[in-house]
Amino acid sequence: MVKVKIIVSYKEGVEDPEGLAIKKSLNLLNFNNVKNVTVSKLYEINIEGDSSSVKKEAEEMCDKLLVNPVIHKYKIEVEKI
Amino acid sequence: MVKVKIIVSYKEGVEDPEGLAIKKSLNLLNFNNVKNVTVSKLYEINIEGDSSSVKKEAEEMCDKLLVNPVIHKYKIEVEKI
Amino acid sequence: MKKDEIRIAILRIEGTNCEEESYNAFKILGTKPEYVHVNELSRGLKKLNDYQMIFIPGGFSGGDYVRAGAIFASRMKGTISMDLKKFIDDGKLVIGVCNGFQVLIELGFLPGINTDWSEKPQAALAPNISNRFECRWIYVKKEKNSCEFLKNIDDGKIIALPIAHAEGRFIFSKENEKKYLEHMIDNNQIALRYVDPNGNYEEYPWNPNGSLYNIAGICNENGNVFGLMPHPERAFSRYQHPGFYRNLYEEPGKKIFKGMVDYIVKKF
Amino acid sequence: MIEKIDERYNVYRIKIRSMEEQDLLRISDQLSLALNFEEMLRLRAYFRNLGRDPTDVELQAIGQAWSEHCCYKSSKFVLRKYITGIRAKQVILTGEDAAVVEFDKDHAYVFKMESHNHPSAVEPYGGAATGVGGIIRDVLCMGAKPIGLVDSIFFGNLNYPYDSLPKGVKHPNYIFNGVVSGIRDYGNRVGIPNVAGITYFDDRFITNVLVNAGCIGIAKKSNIIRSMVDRVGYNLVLVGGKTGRDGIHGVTFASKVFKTGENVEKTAVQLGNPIIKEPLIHAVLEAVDKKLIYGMKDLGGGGLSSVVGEMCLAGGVGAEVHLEKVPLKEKDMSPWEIWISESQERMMLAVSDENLNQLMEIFSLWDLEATVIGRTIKDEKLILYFHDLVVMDLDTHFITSGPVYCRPYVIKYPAQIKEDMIPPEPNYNRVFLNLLENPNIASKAYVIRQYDHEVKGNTVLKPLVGIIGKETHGDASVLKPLIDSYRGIALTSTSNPKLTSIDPYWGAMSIVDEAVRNLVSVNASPNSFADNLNFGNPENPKVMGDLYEVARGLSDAAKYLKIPYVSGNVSLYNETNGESIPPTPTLMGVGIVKDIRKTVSSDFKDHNDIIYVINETYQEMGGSIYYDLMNYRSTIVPKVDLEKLNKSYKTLLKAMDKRLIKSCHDISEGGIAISLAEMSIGGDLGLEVNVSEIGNIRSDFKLFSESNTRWVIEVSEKNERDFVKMFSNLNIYKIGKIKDNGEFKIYDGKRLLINQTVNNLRRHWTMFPVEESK
Ligand SMILES: Nc1ncnc2c1ncn2[C@@H]1O[C@H](COP(=O)(O)OP(=O)(O)O)[C@@H](O)[C@H]1O
Ligand SMILES: [Mg+2]
Repeated sequence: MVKVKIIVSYKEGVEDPEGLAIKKSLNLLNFNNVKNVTVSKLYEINIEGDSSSVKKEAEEMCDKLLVNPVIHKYKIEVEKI
Repeated sequence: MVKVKIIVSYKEGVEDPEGLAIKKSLNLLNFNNVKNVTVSKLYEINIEGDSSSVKKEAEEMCDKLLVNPVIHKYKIEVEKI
Repeated sequence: MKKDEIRIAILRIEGTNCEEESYNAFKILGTKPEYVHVNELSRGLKKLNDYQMIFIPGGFSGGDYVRAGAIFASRMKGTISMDLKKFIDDGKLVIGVCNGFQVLIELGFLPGINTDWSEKPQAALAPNISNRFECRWIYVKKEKNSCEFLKNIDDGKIIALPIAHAEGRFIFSKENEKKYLEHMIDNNQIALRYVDPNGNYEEYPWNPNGSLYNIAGICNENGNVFGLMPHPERAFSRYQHPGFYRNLYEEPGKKIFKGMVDYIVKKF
Repeated sequence: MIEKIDERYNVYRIKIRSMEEQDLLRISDQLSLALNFEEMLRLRAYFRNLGRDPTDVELQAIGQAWSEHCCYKSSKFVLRKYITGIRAKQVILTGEDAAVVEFDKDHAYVFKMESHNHPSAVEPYGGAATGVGGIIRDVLCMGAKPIGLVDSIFFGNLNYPYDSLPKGVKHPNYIFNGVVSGIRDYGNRVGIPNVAGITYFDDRFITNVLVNAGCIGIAKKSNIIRSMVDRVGYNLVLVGGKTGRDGIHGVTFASKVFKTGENVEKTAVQLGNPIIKEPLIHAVLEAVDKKLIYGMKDLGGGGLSSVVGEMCLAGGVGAEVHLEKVPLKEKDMSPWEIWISESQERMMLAVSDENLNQLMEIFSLWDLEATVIGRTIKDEKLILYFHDLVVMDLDTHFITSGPVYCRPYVIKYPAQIKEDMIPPEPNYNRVFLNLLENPNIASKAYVIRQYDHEVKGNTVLKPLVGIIGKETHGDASVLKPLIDSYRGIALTSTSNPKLTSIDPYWGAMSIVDEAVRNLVSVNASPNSFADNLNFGNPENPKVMGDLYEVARGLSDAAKYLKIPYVSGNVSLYNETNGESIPPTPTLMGVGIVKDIRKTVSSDFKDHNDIIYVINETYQEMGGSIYYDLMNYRSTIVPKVDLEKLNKSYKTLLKAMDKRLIKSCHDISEGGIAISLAEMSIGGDLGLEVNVSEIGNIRSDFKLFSESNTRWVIEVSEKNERDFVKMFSNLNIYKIGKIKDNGEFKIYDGKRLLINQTVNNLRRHWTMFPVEESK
């Protein structure tokens, strides 16, 4: 069994309304030195099998489901469990 | 300036419909060896100032805005930038 | 082709939830709409080829988890997208409303810049700038465009339609933005743009999601694939329009639906 | 005391027969049964008589069935006395999961409202979402198509200082956003329009948020399905989600008071899964249409235990259930956990052998699980197996024969009449603008727009009405449920904790009055109500006294008007550290619109039309937002004259039927001034009004009094004579005219009390909680 961690975030320059909203809320809560917030999604996927082909498979998952390359970038990490 | 990374995920035993829906979709896309999917949020927060009190501040942010301890667990990392 | 011979497939999977009103709209216009579950297509129980038009209704397909429309699109990628490509190449109509628009973008059938089917999405419908789901009536202006079936509405006409979505901000990647936008303008692919009541291209809330160039609805280069965020099926009868109790007799959605049907009657 | 029955399985025998009295309570605690001493004694006697000890499965089943939540042991008495007895000919069926009331010759509407307070206090997002999910199932399981949602939600003030929060309590801001997102995400995803509700702020809800969710559906009368099975040899088919450890002890949890800092059982919390529910609705309705389902009930509080027990009891049969067949989320669950789990998104169907295959095919198309887990039997017993082991064998009558208490109560007579006098001001511009910004008056667009209120395309009158981009509050929303008929359903929800806490009796009458007003405002005839009674700890006689008085008020009003309470729910123990919520009854009101083409909205329509106020305005400032804002007190709350209410609403409906009324808005929180403002905002039209005639009281009271049974209406000059004639037996007051100059002026005689522009009013009214308009 391996665990694949995929972090999907917005590309530089793509506006992230959730991040902006959270920044605003934090500032209103008197966290005045918060300058910037971004929000990403972290998918943790448990996959049966060995880790050799997993990275490629994860890329395919991003391609087919998890990512829209117009707005997203992603990072994959593989971990044996 | 420091960057605080906060990962908020569901506690063990809290069933997350999003994870379930993604697992189903991946299985239907023929990723048959996907056994489990969880989805967490990763907040990256840039804070002005030094890193000494930042961890405590981040905890307070979780407490006030980002986390409900009944269902969530979280992890904080601080990074100088 | 006679109206009552026109078969329209209203696609659905778990979470599509505007199929009933869309079905009713086509029914009232005298065609033969039919609910078609994606499972029925992938299990071979029904065939796309039997229909003249595919209508992908609004809703929250697959819960809209991951991204709006992503799960529905991925389900189609796995099974029927080749059939869909052929369907489009045959010149038949494919319409996506709201969630359906998101699906067509994710599938790469829209905007279809320099291609009929792009393997990767060329655009995105990103979260609304307000960071909220918004349900409200807005105005769109019909632009000069190549959708034959929008001819019932004059160019430059302003119509009111309702929107209800959390992810409707039409955008391109920064590096392609200028090029693609110009291409779409040159090819008359921009069908509807958000405006204020006077026809000005205004910001929020008139542009309810922050779309690039106030884009509300687009078609492919051939004009037979059409996607829009507003819901014409919720503006079909006079009594759905918020102006009815102010004695306005407007049925903007009906014009859009009727245009599709008239077009099929003429063409096939 | 406890011993394993069988090596292989996690099933225990509890030796209750030989237990000392002090051990009885300990075992109730240890197993989280939430049964009290007398109840445990009764159990011991029962099993002594039976000559054997119970299993843990049996005790858990009884604990669920006897909980406050399931058997209404504290409130049954009050409900029977006041609420459930009101008869009316339109009622088809009550006492099941949701009420069935006649809509037209062939159709019925089906509805209910239910509280989901305790779960929402612990986990606002999931608690509110599952509240919506649960109420949808209640309507669906009657065989009805859900067509509308209502949510009434109560919070502490959003500007409450963080430092004053009790330890472990989340800020109202967090709870508010969580609750609204939960309702939004669930409702929008299942695709049922959310068309009405209440958003209310008061610091007495800081530790105990209230979430009351309502749902209405439409069904052919011939498709109505009972929540029971009375035939032997029918399959019990469990459909929808899998069963997990989530939600275990939810009902006993809802029957306890909170202590802050207490570790909440995480298992009581769920997020809900709308993407199982959405296809479940399609599949169930298809099966209903094909007449494949004989009996149906949703799984809510108490899980399988409640659902199988209640379905059988109602039909006079028993059941055999095989717990190992239940599809599980976690493999190692014990039989008792399976039996009482409250996992969401499940329904129980009773299906004949003959129809079983066809039913299974429908569910398979939608990728939904459907499993036969048992069969009905002749003996009125519930027999549970876990593989080959019998883990429960009990009489259905005993399980469901929970105790009924007649708890002690004291009625708090409103302290002697006491009224502070606010010093008058030269004009009321400042007060007026402050009122417009008051969270209980200000625009709720921030909430309403996050809910899809138009999905399905049947929302004829939306919760926000008026010129596109300038919308104002409507009084009730109108749905057109049938494609080939202009008959409509109007929905509203009302509550007023400020009034009910000063005077529970008159406060309760007032919320009935408001429900009637709201429905009539849109040209709907009030047809039936659901009531939700949210109170503190019933073991406190004062709380019980409030409950009695509220019930009596609700009852007196409805009896006179002949509008029945057909469904509802009671939520008690809304108390933390001894701090109780104010008595908070909420109503969901349903009205019938004879012809939706004659629906009336609240936004002003035309320049120069005439503005009338219907009925008198009194000095009844107790519980008013004006007094609250100024921090003054009065115990004189608005009264209701039922005869006048009855007469006025019927006359108004007649006038609307003749199309004499161009717009109508009831007068409630904030008084006439606020009603006029809302009408101006939505029509983007000004006015010039003089309130000198409307009552013999101070100017500020004329503006801001919340006296009952009043409406503001717009008539054209052309129709004025007919209108006045029609209202000859009531007091009506011509107060002024609509103006298209954008100015908003209210005089009292020669005094100019308010001098504003419509744009400025809109700006203040939409400030909360974020700036909505441009
Ligand atoms: N939580 C909510 N969900 C849906 N609709 C809401 C909610 N809160 C308020 N509304 C709607 O906002 C409008 C104004 O509410 P309110 O001020 O309570 O009405 P009223 O003027 O009758 O007192 C109504 O149409 C009501 O249904
Ligand atoms: Mg009202």
